[in-house]
Amino acid sequence: MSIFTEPVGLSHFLVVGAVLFVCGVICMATKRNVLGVLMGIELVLNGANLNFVAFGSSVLRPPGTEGIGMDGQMIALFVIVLAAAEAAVALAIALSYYHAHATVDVDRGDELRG
Amino acid sequence: MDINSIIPLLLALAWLLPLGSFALIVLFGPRMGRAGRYSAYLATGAIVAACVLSFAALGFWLTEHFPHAAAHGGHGYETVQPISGEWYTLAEFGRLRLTIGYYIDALTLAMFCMVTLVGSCIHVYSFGYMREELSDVTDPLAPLANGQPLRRRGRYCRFFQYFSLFCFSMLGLVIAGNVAMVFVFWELVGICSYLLIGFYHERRSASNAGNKAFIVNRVGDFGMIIGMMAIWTGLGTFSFAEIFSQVRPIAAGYQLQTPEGLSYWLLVVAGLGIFCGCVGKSAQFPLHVWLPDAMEGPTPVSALIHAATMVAAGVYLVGRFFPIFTPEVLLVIASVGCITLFMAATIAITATDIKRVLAYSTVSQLGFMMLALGLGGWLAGMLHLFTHACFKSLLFLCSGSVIHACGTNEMPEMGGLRRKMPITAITMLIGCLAIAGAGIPTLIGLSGFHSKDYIMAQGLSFSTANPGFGSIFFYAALIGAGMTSFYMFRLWYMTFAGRPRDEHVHSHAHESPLSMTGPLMVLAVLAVVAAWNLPICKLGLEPLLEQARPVGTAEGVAGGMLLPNVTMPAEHLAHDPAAGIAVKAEWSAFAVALLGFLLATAFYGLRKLDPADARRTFSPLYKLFLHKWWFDELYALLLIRPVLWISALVEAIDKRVIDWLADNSARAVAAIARLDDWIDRIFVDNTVNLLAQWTYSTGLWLRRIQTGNIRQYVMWLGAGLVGLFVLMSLYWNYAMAGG
Amino acid sequence: MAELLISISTPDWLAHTIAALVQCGLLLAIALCSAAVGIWLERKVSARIQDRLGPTRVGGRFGWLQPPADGLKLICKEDIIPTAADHILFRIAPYICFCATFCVFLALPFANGWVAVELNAGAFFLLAVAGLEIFGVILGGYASGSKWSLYGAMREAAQVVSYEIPLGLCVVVVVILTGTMNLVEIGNQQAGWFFNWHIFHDPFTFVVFWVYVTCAVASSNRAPFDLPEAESELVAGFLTEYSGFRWVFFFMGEYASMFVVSGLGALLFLGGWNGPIPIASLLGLTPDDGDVFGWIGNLLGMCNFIAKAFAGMTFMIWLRWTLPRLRIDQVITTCLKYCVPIVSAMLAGVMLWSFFLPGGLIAALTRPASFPRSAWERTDSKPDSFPRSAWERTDSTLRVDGMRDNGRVQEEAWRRSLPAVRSHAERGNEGDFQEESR
Amino acid sequence: MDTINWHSCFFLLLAAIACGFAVAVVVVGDIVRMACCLVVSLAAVAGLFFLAGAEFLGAAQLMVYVGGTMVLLIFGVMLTARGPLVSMKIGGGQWVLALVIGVALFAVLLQAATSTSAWNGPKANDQAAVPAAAKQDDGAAAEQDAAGQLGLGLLGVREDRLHRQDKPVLLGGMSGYLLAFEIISVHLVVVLVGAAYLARARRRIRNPESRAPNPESP
Repeated sequence: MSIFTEPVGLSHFLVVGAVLFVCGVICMATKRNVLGVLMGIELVLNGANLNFVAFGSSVLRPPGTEGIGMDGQMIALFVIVLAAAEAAVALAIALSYYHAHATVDVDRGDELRG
Repeated sequence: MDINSIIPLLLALAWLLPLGSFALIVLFGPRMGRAGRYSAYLATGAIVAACVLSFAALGFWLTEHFPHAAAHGGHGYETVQPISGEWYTLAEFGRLRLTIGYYIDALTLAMFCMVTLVGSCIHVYSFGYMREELSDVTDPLAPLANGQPLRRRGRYCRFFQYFSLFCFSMLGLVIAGNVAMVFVFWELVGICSYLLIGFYHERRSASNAGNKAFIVNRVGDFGMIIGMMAIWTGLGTFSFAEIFSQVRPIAAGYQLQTPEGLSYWLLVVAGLGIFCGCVGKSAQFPLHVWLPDAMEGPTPVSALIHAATMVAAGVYLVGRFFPIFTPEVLLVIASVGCITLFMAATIAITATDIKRVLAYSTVSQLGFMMLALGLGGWLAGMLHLFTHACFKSLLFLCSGSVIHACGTNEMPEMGGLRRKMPITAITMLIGCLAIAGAGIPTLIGLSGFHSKDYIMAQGLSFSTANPGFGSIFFYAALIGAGMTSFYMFRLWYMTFAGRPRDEHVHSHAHESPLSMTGPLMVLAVLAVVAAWNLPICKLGLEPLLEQARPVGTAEGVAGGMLLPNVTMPAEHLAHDPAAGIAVKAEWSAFAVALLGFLLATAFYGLRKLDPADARRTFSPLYKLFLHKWWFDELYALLLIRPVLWISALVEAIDKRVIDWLADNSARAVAAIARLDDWIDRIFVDNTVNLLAQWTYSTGLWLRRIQTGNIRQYVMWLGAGLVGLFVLMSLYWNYAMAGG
Repeated sequence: MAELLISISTPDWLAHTIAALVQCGLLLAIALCSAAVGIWLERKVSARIQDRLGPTRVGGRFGWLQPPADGLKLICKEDIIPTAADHILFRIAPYICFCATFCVFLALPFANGWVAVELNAGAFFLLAVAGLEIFGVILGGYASGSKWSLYGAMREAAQVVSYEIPLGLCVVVVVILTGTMNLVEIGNQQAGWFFNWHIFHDPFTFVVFWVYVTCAVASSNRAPFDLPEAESELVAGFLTEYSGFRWVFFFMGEYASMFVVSGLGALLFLGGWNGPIPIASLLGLTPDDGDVFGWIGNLLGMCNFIAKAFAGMTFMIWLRWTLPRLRIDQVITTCLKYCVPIVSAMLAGVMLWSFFLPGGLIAALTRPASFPRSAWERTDSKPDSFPRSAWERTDSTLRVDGMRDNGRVQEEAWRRSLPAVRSHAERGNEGDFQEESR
Repeated sequence: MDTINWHSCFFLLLAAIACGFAVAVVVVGDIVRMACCLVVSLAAVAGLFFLAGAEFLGAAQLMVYVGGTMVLLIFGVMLTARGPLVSMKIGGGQWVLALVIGVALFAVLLQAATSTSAWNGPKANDQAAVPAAAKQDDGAAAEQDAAGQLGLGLLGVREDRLHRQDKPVLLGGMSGYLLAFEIISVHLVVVLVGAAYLARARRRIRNPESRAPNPESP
């Protein structure tokens, strides 16, 4: 009855997704570099994506239960595409930020503070 | 193509050509030659082309419907079914359809020919008459404030522009296939009349006359609208063909009957309403007052509009609507016509302004037509309409020629002009003879002779059919005819015969140019022959019009609800040789005309009698006639003064009461406003300021949350997420998700 | 193999591990051999082009063993890491590069069914993994701490990212043609004579093939697109600071990727293991004729495939020593202004072609005129058994079909209605159709 | 001894790589190393996709994320990390705060992930174990067509819902993502244009006298 002999279930994937998600959040919270924050976002998106795929997968479910089917992969696909788009825009913003502040430190960009 | 499609096409072309001319002159008129002189050619070309087209249409008509004397019964001619249809539907409101349609019968064709022919003559005449408008004009009759005469630019092209518009409107009125369209063009000719009366609008009298004509016509139009509404209410249609077929159905043998939904009284109201419009347009009593004033316009205008065509439109419409008139309405028409013809004739006797004499003569002749129609003489009225158009336009143009030569309208300043202006004198003499009805009884005469004889015969026939009151109409007409003869020859004698009374005027007088005398001669010929039939084929105006006689009216009308004893005799009865009515009527008419002529000759030609004596002898009557029966004064007293009084009263109320109220309420408002201002400043402002301060301080406090630090936000986000999860795990269950 | 080991009482986990390692070893051998042969080929061909002899001594007459000798020499060289370098990344970069290339071999079939992992999205996977190679290059260029390296890496990144677009489109063309991304399937669809190859499928694919060649050369950084290591400008580009064994990894990665793109081109356009002449089936060496004969036939096919791949490599080498290097702007212009529009137009053309002339030009010309031309009516064995479109489906057909094959056939009916997915659907039910035709 | 479930083994391996390198991304300070770790982590996630039967998605993950997105990221790194390296360390307090929040978040997520017993996977001693294995094969067969199904889904056709008759909307599997697909396509174009606009090289405004090219100055 070790993990090596048991088939993995949905929760295993969810736990991995949770780890990625939390890592992403911590990354966003602790990195002062714009690109670091961006990477955190990517991690968060991937964690969520993993959950979607896991929920949509028929391999991981007990028999007789119906998951979200193709929807999971479909949404994950959309997330990937949107993440790519988001990355492009975010990089462009980062470049602009760098042009404006001569740095990529997000803590320096607080002109809009109250 | 058969004539049922080709005739509407030709007439539509003839109708629209003047519109095109109008549009072109409006757009490019002043640029057509110096001072727009070529606009005259354009307008004239349009009307001449229309004339040609009209006659072509008439030719087509005759190829199909040549008038043959009816074999059976020996009287009258076959009535021909009119060509009616629609070109375009403007709008539909429920059952009501507003269309541009046509209703063409022999009457329409004859009107087209007449209007375009007379119009052509008058257009040509205007070349000469309006020449002075080509350059700057000094108008002594329109003084400026400093007493200097007005100088203004010539309005040559504007004149022809209005003429084209008028021709278009008149032809549209004639061709119209429904009442609504008639009404539209009715108003359009009214507008043209207004514009042309006020052609010299700097003259106060001219602008007043224009306004008067327009306003008086409104009174008549009001009645006409009532009539239209009655027709629409009762019959649900505006189309002539449908109206007539409903009021005089074939099933009833074309006898007048009230269809379902239309009570007899509504029919009476409809007839009276339509007639009311005709009263206004045709200047019948009591709305005749505008026509004499309308002589302020240029003389060609008077000839074309206020003698030959537009005022005849009222008669035309009565003739068109003849089938729906009940005996009561016909009697009203006859009475109005009778009063008008007599009254106008009396005024014409005393008038000295040459155009006013002719204007009252016109009113009187229109009265004749109305009388004939009212007495059931449809053909008589219509025939007189056409002959009158010919000789009255001739007379007006002649008078225009005289005025052009003399520079004045007053007959007492003229005299002895026949040597200076021989053509004008002769043509005018022909016109006078025609209007007076000269001819050899039972044989032949000028055009007026024939048409007037028809009227007289119908009057006599009526008095025979209705002994007693019926003879009033005949004798009134007879006296009117005599007076017509008298005042026309009085006019001719005063103008052309005798010695010149004013040397200055006489020395300046000269014969008019060919462009003016030419039309005179053409019209003179027309005035002679208009009522003649062609020798062999018996083709003439009379058989043609007989084709257009509304079905079912040839038998006469009798037995109205209100007047069961009145009979409008059938027209052919008057010409029954056995009864001898026609002969009697002809001889009596001839006799009174001759009497009038002799009296005029005695007074003014030979000067055996002194008019001043007659004036003194009949002083009250003379004053009555001279002041036009005090109609203007009566209207001033009855209508204008009360209106002025009421206006003054209203003004006083306005100033004393309403202004006072307004002032005081304004003061009160100001006082309340001051109070309000105080309250506002003390209470409201402070409250608002306090709130704003609270908001501001709260905002100041809250802005510290907005650190601008992204990482901090992310932490808040994560904390919030955790919080949400915790809350959900505590309180959430599946029921809350709606599952 | 794992079963074999289990049968001799090896523990289960060990058996599987050993089997996996053996397979890995095989693949690695192929990758390394292809690189080695590529290097040898490069030397010999360039020598011939430059009117030289090239290596002649090591390992006999043709210098067979020159590549291993080179490798030995490089391993013996001093391993230098610049002080300005990022040590960890500098070390990792060559491995990433080589691993990425090696991973490609996982999905590359050598003959019918001879593939390490038969992936359904094989073509896509192959493209994706091949794109990872540049990651190593970029890391290496950055980690070297040298501006030449960085420049080289930047150029590499710009170039490869740009050329992935037309390259992917070229693959998409073939995918549309075949209706599958499974590379084995793609290869099998070109079985038979050479006119079954996709390059001869229609004029558009012919053009696409040459675009593919261009893009393949560019994405493997070969001359005339070898800007990242342009020795006349950047010393040696991203390789400047590398030496010894790490350098070998980059180098082998490059040659392995050459082999991969050539193989992929052969697979997509040149029939893969199906020769110009179907020798295997003519000789009766198909899987139907028995396992052993099938195996021999596959072996022949593998030789065929590898020959084609090396022919492609030879062509690339030939190009390198023939054409001068392009400027970076010319490189990007070639990609974005020529390759992408051309291949897009060809994509549209192929779509129209496969819709209107599904049987090919000759079939279209020789087909009786009355034969329906619509794509979905083409090879339908039972034209009336399935409704033409999904929207016309009735419940009765659903029920009947559902009873037949547990809902599978009803999906077939559905797919049939869309020409684009029809062939894709047929593949899944090939067996059924064969049975029906018998 | 039970047979080794290789699926689980590979899952563990890949999950360990993914999680480990994700943690490394958080811990490592250098931006390029972070990117490297991220790439490895994402590649491992792609592997997990493969394990979950989503081959196409895994390939897409590799291609788009690991290929495209990371290249873009590295571009950013190259372009922005030119200046003198400024220390971007943050204080320990903030670290602690972030960790506290992260751990709390992880705790709740973990609780949510493991709380549902049905999610724990098919157990070996379960009655349904054998059917589960069969199901797994079935699933594999079904997943063979994942790419095709995805493509049809993007065109608006849900193949896996063909048998669903319970809801009229789902009847015939017409519950796909055609509209979303179109929107995302347009979105991508807009984003690319917008990104190019944002990142365009801005022309520095110079003084008018210095604008004229000076041949003497280098």
